[in-house]
Amino acid sequence: MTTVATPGVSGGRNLYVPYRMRIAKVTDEAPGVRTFRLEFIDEEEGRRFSFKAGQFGEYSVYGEGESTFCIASSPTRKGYIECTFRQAGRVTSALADRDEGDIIGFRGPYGNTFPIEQWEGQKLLFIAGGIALPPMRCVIWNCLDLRDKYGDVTIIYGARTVADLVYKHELAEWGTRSDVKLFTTVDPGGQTPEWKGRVGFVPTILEQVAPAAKDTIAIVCGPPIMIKLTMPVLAKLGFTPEQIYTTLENRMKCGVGKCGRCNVGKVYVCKDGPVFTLAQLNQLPPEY
Amino acid sequence: MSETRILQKASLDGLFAKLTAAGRRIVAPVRQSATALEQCHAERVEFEEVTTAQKIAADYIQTIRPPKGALFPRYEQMLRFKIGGKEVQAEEIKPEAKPTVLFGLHPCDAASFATLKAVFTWDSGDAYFEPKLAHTTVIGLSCTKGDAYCFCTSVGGGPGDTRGSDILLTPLDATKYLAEILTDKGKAVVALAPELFTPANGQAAPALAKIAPRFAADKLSAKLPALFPKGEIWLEQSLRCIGCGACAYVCPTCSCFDIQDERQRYSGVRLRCWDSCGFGLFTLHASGHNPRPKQSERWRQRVMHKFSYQPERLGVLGCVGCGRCSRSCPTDMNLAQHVQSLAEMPA
Amino acid sequence: MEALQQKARTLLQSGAVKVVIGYTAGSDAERARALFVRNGEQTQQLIWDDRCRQNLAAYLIKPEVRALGKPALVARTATLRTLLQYAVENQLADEAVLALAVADGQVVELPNFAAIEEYLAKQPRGLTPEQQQELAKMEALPLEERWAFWSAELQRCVKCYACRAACPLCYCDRCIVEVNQPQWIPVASDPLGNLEWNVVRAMHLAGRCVDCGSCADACPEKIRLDLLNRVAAQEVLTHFGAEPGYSTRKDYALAAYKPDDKEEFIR
Amino acid sequence: MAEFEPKVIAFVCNWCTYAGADLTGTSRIKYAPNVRMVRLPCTGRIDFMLLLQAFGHGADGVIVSGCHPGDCHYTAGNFHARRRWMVFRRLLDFMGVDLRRVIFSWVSAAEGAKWAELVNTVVADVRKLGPYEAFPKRLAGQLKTVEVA
Repeated sequence: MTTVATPGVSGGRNLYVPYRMRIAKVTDEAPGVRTFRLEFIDEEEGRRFSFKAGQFGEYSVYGEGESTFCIASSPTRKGYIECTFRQAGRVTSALADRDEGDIIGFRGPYGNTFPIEQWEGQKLLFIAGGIALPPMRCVIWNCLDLRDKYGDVTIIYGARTVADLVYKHELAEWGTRSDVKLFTTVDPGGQTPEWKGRVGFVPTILEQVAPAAKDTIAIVCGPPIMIKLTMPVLAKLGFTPEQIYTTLENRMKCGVGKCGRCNVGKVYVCKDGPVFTLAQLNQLPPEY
Repeated sequence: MSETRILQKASLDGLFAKLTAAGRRIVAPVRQSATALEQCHAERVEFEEVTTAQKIAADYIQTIRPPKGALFPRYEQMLRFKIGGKEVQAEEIKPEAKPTVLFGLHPCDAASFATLKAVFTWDSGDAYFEPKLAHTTVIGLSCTKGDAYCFCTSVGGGPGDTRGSDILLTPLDATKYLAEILTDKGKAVVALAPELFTPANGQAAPALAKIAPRFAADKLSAKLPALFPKGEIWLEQSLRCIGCGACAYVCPTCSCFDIQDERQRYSGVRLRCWDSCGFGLFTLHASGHNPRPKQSERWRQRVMHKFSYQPERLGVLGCVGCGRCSRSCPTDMNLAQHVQSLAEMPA
Repeated sequence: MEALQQKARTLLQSGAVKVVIGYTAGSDAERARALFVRNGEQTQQLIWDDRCRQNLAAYLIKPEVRALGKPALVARTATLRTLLQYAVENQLADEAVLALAVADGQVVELPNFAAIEEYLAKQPRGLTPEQQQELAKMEALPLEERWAFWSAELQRCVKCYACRAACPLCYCDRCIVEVNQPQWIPVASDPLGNLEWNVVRAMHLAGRCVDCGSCADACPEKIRLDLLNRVAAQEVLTHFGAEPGYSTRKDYALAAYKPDDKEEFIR
Repeated sequence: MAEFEPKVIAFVCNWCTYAGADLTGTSRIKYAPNVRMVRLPCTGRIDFMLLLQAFGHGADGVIVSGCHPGDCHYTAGNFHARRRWMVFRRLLDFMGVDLRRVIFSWVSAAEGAKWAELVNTVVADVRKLGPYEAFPKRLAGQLKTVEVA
């Protein structure tokens, strides 16, 4: 776990002042879940901006507040960033009211990154549940855009119902690619008559797919209960805690290690995370 | 090495006049006058802007609110918005950083600025905190008395501790102070009125307050991680805690904050304001999940943050032993007692 | 004091209760603090004197305290009134708490709401002469001076919500200040936010407040919040004849009305 | 300087006062244009917080009006409201809020003339009182320096 210096504070820039972003595209992903494509209004700011897979930011609706999400697009796709959010509180409800062409704020990128350079030559196993695909989508596309650097890519993604699956077009694309093994699943009872994917909880499907642990990195994102039940399956398949990566999603206000609410023990999720290996998480108190 | 001088108490007005003439405001502890309902106020001393020494509470033990507001106000506007259809403008609000002399801070309060500085500058700067710190000069005042709640000597401080002060005044007798000029900011103050600071020749050591040490903070810091999993200790200590934010709001080093927007139809502001880890909502996720759902976990977070996490991550203790939290706690949660009992527990 | 300690010992030994919530000596000579007695040894720390002001009924809604098992609660008059008000508001089952009232060195066991009602019926009611004078003194001030007084008082409010946490009747899962769609009350402790918070607190307690004074005791800034509650309670008593906490009748004055309620201000 | 024009917010119930104000208009009775009406289902729904919000947003006076006692569309909403107003007024008065700026009334759907007269009187009274500068405003600005420490 390496703490990264916060960019965007040098040169006298007040880090609490967001970049002005224009919503270039709105995609409805699932009930209550939307994706925004955001473009920098100040092109110079956009050119200077860079981030890596796994980082997050503070998105703001002026007058309503800020909310924390990962950057869901890949750093290999230049000129924009994307975020995917579920409408839940005051800020996300206000975000959901915005349309294409509207201006919102963004500050970041904050936090550490998935060490994808270290993973080169390895096989990748992505396991995600529900609304936790967005942080993983960033790293999936990042690795797929550098496809020849990695071995087999396996994606296991589940949601409660067919409607709740996000990024349906991309799932379709991954499903047709010969260099990606995709397994989509929905919880029992969540399937429709047309559903061609699997039915069952993510840990069960993982057990059925049973990917080999050798030379493989597992990246797991999902609700706490899914993570809790997935970890033992991975252990059974032979994955060591060092081979397993996940992200923590604690409540944050500042994003830069000052406001004091995202810490897990002595670790600030905003500075030392959000990306952790299971080995690192095992060292932390269970307060997340 | 610091330089020592003598400053007559009668010279304070002269010093204040020079400071004011140099464009500095002076903030000092002032005993509050009784109001329409006299019995409502026991002795209250608060920091206030003053122009003369007359109103200053000479021998106060502690104010209710800490001086942290001078650097980190209880609310502070950060951005201003103009909202009109698709055209939304955000404009930065520059903090008011008026050259200020904080006069008469006790050594614990002066030391608290080091903790605040560590939090606000440990990794990246803070455009609202740093300008104020740069414009603030601290003239500390050693303590000649303390009370049962004071425990500065357990957390690396003391009634005559110089940390955080630019000048530290120690009462020698009823008429004069020993002035230790500690920093360049202190020297700048002396330079405004050099004639008031006379040479100190072999003055007797002043009598300071006696504050007996109750625990060793460094040993406690080393031990706390091992106590973390023992949930029953934290539960037992926090049974009477009612989860209000009083301790955090009166704490000179508590710096957790919330960022909130306020708006009217076509305008708005973004502000940050004090918050407390004792509140259940502090860490509540949008999903309803809460990493610290119980009050005992929040109490543990408070103690661990001050005595374990901050020393380890920032190199400073999150407590200066001023005792405000314990004086103000509605349920008499006495931090020093609790922490002392943790220190005395077998590891 | 000895009678109380003895009673606590007997209750715990017999298993009639699992915890006795009472008071013990606090950090200094003027303070008492809550004590959760779970064994005979701890009973010696129980005290009963004028320092014992905190309304301990507030702990009955704290999950960690609930988890300890059936409590006996050392209660002063306002605490007993709280228990009856809990009954009115469906927050407490009958016989879920054994109240212990201390009078003239004797401990009176009040095992149910009926016993509390009966006990309270014999206690003096209403404001003390000092409390009446306080209100009268404030109301005699000119409007501008009242405004100046309260503006200065509320200016000091830091919104730590100690008043809310200390109040046994502020038990909402989600308080109005935490409702943010829309944000009714500014989160920051600015002048408007402070005014709105303190008015809303007093209004939401009007007709329910049992005048325990815990809000004002809890306030780190020593703002006289109890006066706001008291003046609202006076209005409720004078015009609606209601005094909360003396019976289990569900008669919350602000959820009731009489067609002939008297007022002189509606045009 | 232009003469002070009071801003008065009127919270009215849908069934009586709003209809009454409608009648004022259809009867072509002229009244002060300083009033902004907010229509709610019933006076029983008019939370006291709305009144504070109005002042916080810059109102100089507030009118709350609904059906006469006994005429409530929902049977008893106005009776409940009346009790709350009584307590609320006492509390505000105790705190020094100027009650001459908070006016309660019953105006039925037939009382178009009464509505006009009420508004005219209130606007004239508030005009005499001047702007309500003492009441704290939303987004009012930073802490003053003396409050900082």
